Amino acid sequence: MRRIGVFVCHCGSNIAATVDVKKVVELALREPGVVHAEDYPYMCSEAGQSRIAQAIREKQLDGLVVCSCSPRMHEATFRKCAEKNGLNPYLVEIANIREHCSWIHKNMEEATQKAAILMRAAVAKVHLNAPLQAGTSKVTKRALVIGGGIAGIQTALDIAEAGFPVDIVEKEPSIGGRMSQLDKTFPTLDCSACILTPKMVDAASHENITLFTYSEVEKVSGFVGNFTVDIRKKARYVDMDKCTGCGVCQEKCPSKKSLNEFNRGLNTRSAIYTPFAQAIPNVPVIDATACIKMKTGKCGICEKFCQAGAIDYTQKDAIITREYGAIVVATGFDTIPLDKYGEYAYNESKDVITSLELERIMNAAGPTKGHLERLSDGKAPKEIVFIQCVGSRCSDRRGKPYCSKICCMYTAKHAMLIRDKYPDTKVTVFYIDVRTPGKNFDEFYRRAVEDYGVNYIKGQVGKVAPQPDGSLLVQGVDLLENKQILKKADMVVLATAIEPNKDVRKIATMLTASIDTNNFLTEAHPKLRPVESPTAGVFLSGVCQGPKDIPETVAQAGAAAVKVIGLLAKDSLTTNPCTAKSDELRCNGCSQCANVCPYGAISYETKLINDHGVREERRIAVVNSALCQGCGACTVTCPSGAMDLQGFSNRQIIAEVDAICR
Amino acid sequence: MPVNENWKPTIVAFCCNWCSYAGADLAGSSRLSYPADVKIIKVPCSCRVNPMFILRAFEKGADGVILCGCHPGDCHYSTGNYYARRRMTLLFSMLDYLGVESGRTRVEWVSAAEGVKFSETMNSFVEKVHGLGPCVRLGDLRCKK
Amino acid sequence: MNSVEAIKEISGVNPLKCMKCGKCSASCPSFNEMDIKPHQFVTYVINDDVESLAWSKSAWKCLSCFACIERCPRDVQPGRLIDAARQLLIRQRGQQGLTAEEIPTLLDEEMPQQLLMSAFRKYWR
Amino acid sequence: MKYSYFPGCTLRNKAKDLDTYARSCAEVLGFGLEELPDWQCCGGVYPLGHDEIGRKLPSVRALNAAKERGQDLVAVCSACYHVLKRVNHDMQTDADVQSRANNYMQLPEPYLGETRVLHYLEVLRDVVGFDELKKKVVNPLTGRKIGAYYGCLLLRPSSVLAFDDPENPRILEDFIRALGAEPVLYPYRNECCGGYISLKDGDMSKSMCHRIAQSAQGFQAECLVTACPLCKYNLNKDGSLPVYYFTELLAQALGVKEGDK
Repeated sequence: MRRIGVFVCHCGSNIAATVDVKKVVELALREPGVVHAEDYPYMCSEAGQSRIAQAIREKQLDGLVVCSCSPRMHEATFRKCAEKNGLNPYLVEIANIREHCSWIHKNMEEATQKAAILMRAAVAKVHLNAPLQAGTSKVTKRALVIGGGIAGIQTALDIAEAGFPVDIVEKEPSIGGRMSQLDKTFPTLDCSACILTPKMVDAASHENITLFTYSEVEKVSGFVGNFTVDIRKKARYVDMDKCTGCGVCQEKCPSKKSLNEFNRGLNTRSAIYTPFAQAIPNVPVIDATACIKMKTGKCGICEKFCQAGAIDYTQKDAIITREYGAIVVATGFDTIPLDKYGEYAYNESKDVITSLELERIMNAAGPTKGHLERLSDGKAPKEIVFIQCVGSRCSDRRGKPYCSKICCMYTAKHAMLIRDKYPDTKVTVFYIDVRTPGKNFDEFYRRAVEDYGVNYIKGQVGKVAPQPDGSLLVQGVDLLENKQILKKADMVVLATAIEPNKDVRKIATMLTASIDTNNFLTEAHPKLRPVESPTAGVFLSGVCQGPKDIPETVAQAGAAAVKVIGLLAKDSLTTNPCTAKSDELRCNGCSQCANVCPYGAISYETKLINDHGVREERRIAVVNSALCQGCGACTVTCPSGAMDLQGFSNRQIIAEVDAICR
Repeated sequence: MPVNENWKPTIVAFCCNWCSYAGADLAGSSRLSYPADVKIIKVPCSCRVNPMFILRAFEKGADGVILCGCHPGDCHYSTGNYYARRRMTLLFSMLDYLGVESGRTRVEWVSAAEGVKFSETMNSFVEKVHGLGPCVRLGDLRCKK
Repeated sequence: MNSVEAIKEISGVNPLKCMKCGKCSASCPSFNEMDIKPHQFVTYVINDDVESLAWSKSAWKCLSCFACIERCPRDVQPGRLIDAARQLLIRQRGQQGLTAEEIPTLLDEEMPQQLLMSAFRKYWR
Repeated sequence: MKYSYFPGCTLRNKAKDLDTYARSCAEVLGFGLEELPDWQCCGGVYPLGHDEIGRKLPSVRALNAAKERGQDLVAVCSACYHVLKRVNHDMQTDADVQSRANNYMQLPEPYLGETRVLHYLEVLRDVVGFDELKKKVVNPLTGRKIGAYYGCLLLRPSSVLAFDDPENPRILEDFIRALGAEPVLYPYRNECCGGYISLKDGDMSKSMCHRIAQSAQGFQAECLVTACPLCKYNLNKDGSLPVYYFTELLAQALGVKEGDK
């Protein structure tokens, strides 16, 4: 029989005020095997731990029960204490008499009784605890970054600088992401491309960074330190090694009617294209759905003109399998579709646009070469209305319940830039609240009002009505004046809500990373572990975790990189010893356990078994303890009862059940 | 059978380590009370709960057994709670057939953030079991004199 | 039950969901006819100020066109609130939007039954 | 296909055209409208108050009668459709309304919103199909520019009515196109005509209707088409554009209008 010590913590008055700790000690001493029991105000303190150490030594304890706070709080503390004093850490059990008892019950008698039962269950369990040894698993010293926007680029650069190889997987033909589509950035108004392009070039030329553009993650298996990932390299139909990026193919391509995604569909592009001039890599792709050669077999003009001989219509998708120690998700965002917001006439009028479309219109490389024009008739707008919170802060079935965070600032930016460049154009902003927390942010917004005369109206817009003369009649409200307003405008810009990239759900499922109701990835702790996913080895960078602007994204990208570096710097990781184990004598090799194992940790081997003197070869299950995460699905599935989970064995749990129901 | 108001049921709650146990901790740190009749057993995942454990509990005198796990789709081990749900559906219908009323068994999804839900669930479950009175169907006669 | 509670009960609306964006008032076709505007209605209920609502003509000017309900981003349903206030005036205070004497003067040849029916339902107990 | 039919009070009097043509066109298009015996007026407006059970009962009776006949319930008037559909939604989703209405009705089997409520236009769109309708047109209304006027009651609240996109509806436009005419899109086709306010404040509804008609005229509409007698009455008071019931145009196109007169 084990020699067990029971230690009851007062936690100041947190426990002792509701639980009669002396009584629990008294009852503990009546339990079989308990040779020592005591109480102390703070068991977790230095002094408390030394009392445990002393008891282990003096009473030769080989099992500990600590009645204290939740094991999520101090289990590790007491296990370390045991280990330091020569006891296997897995011979410690915690009875949670604070969160599950003293904090929720008021009646002292009831609480004491419950605490005693919880203690009893822990004692019963510890009798059956086996000393377990944590194993180790190796760490593959390479990281994967999914998404090549500013978040992904920054994370990759920081990891690469620390000396670890990083791969970036980007589904578009070029890295750059949303930031490459922006014209200027707030609050300094520097040109987005001017600050982003050097970073893109750095990423492409860094010896530790490998780019997989026009590629998508197809499959992920493994676990922290040991991920195996299949990457689908979509057929580009252009040989990346041969192409010189001269651009002749795009000029000559006769199929020029595809919507230009980079310009948000505001103009068209050729079937063979690079999304934008500074694209990295500067190698075009052929859009097979628009290419005449691919559709009809006739044409082949690009191939004829390509002096490098880079065009290859026969290219196929390729799957590349790589191993990684850590994965960073940086999948970014898109604007929400506006189909459900018919009152703004977005689908009815070409002159009602989203803010991201305005970015393209204002950009020198955009559809209007940077001239502010109405897309319907090319005229310069004289009166522009901005509408804030389109789809943001909508708890109805149409929009998103959260604040998109960036809209107040980019609208102030747009308003200011327009007033600066076109002083005779009037700008009105309908807003609910102006939210500008951030360094130099409110000052920026006030400049738009005070120096540039942007007219901010507190109130929403009910309807945008296109008029026969091509103008737009905006019906809104001024809440401060308590007046309904009818305003004739030439252009209406909608501050459209942002949402996580639509692929994120698929990626999160592959990574078993959790995702919230708005499809943002969940952090391991909202305050203390904001750049880690609850799934070990998966990290979050940028808007995939929640709306944020460029400086915040870059800061988070750096933080995620630090976490990755911290992981990759280790040679091996300690594994959870509470893994499944198969009893050779009972296993009949039926494979049912392997079917339910989410980690592929169970394999089969043929082994010579000595079953009570009968020697025969049998097919039996073997658990790879490095892969097993200890969920226990196999233990219940096993029809012969051969599979059991160390640390949570059938006998241990039944002992707990018995102790509680006694 | 009229139920004695002072009678206290014995209730076993199996909670998965990642969501529901943390949810119970949150209920505790938020001081959301529920009856002391509930005793929690920590398991790594709801799929670790063998139907045998639940039969054993009823055999040894439990009046109600509740299994709490992560919400569907949120399982730390991705699919464990689906296995648990399937197994429990089968087990509970068998128990019902044996005379252990369906009100004495329950599966509930409680996330780590749902302290309120945890306490509400326990309150309503205890109330339900209390209304049903002591469970004697599976009592192990060998254990009682 | 006090009047504010009655309004919440009849309408089934939780005015606290309102974030004061004003979209209801921006959408309301009767805005200019109302002394207390739709978005203010919500605030008056939150502030327990039923007395002011009782003296307002707004309750009789709402057309039940449901534009505010359709477009409200917080699903507050201001139109239901206004209708509940109207019912409260009719039920508890005996106010009416129409008197029997005025009816003959309002009729005309073309008038559809639907108009009379709807108006009676809205203005009378 | 046979439907239970709820004509409504106005279709018996001032809006006979709306009713007569609906019936005769149904015959041509191959579906039957069987008027419910003993239907009662829907009340014209949906009782918004949560506790107004009594005012919902006429609709529940009609809905239950259709259920007992095993038929979907069709209305032509926008207001009847609106009230029936919303009361039906309450009977499906609101336990309080369900139990109180059923307690009062004492039906052999409780009514729980089983009946499907359809607008005549929905039958044209989803059962007959606008392509089929087009084939049956004998007098296409070629060259006519018609503005569809939806008003409020067909569209809002869309969460319950689910009739069409509440801000950019298309069903009447598709209908107009099927008859061979050209639909005119204008922004105020879902704005309120003033409804019952016209009884006491004619000027208010007149100005609202004027804005609607002006907008349609601005986009070159020659006339307006509606499904609601009250909308038609109010728009007629403004008088800028002629207003027709959609069934009237349908009868014209199908060639049944002359025969009936």
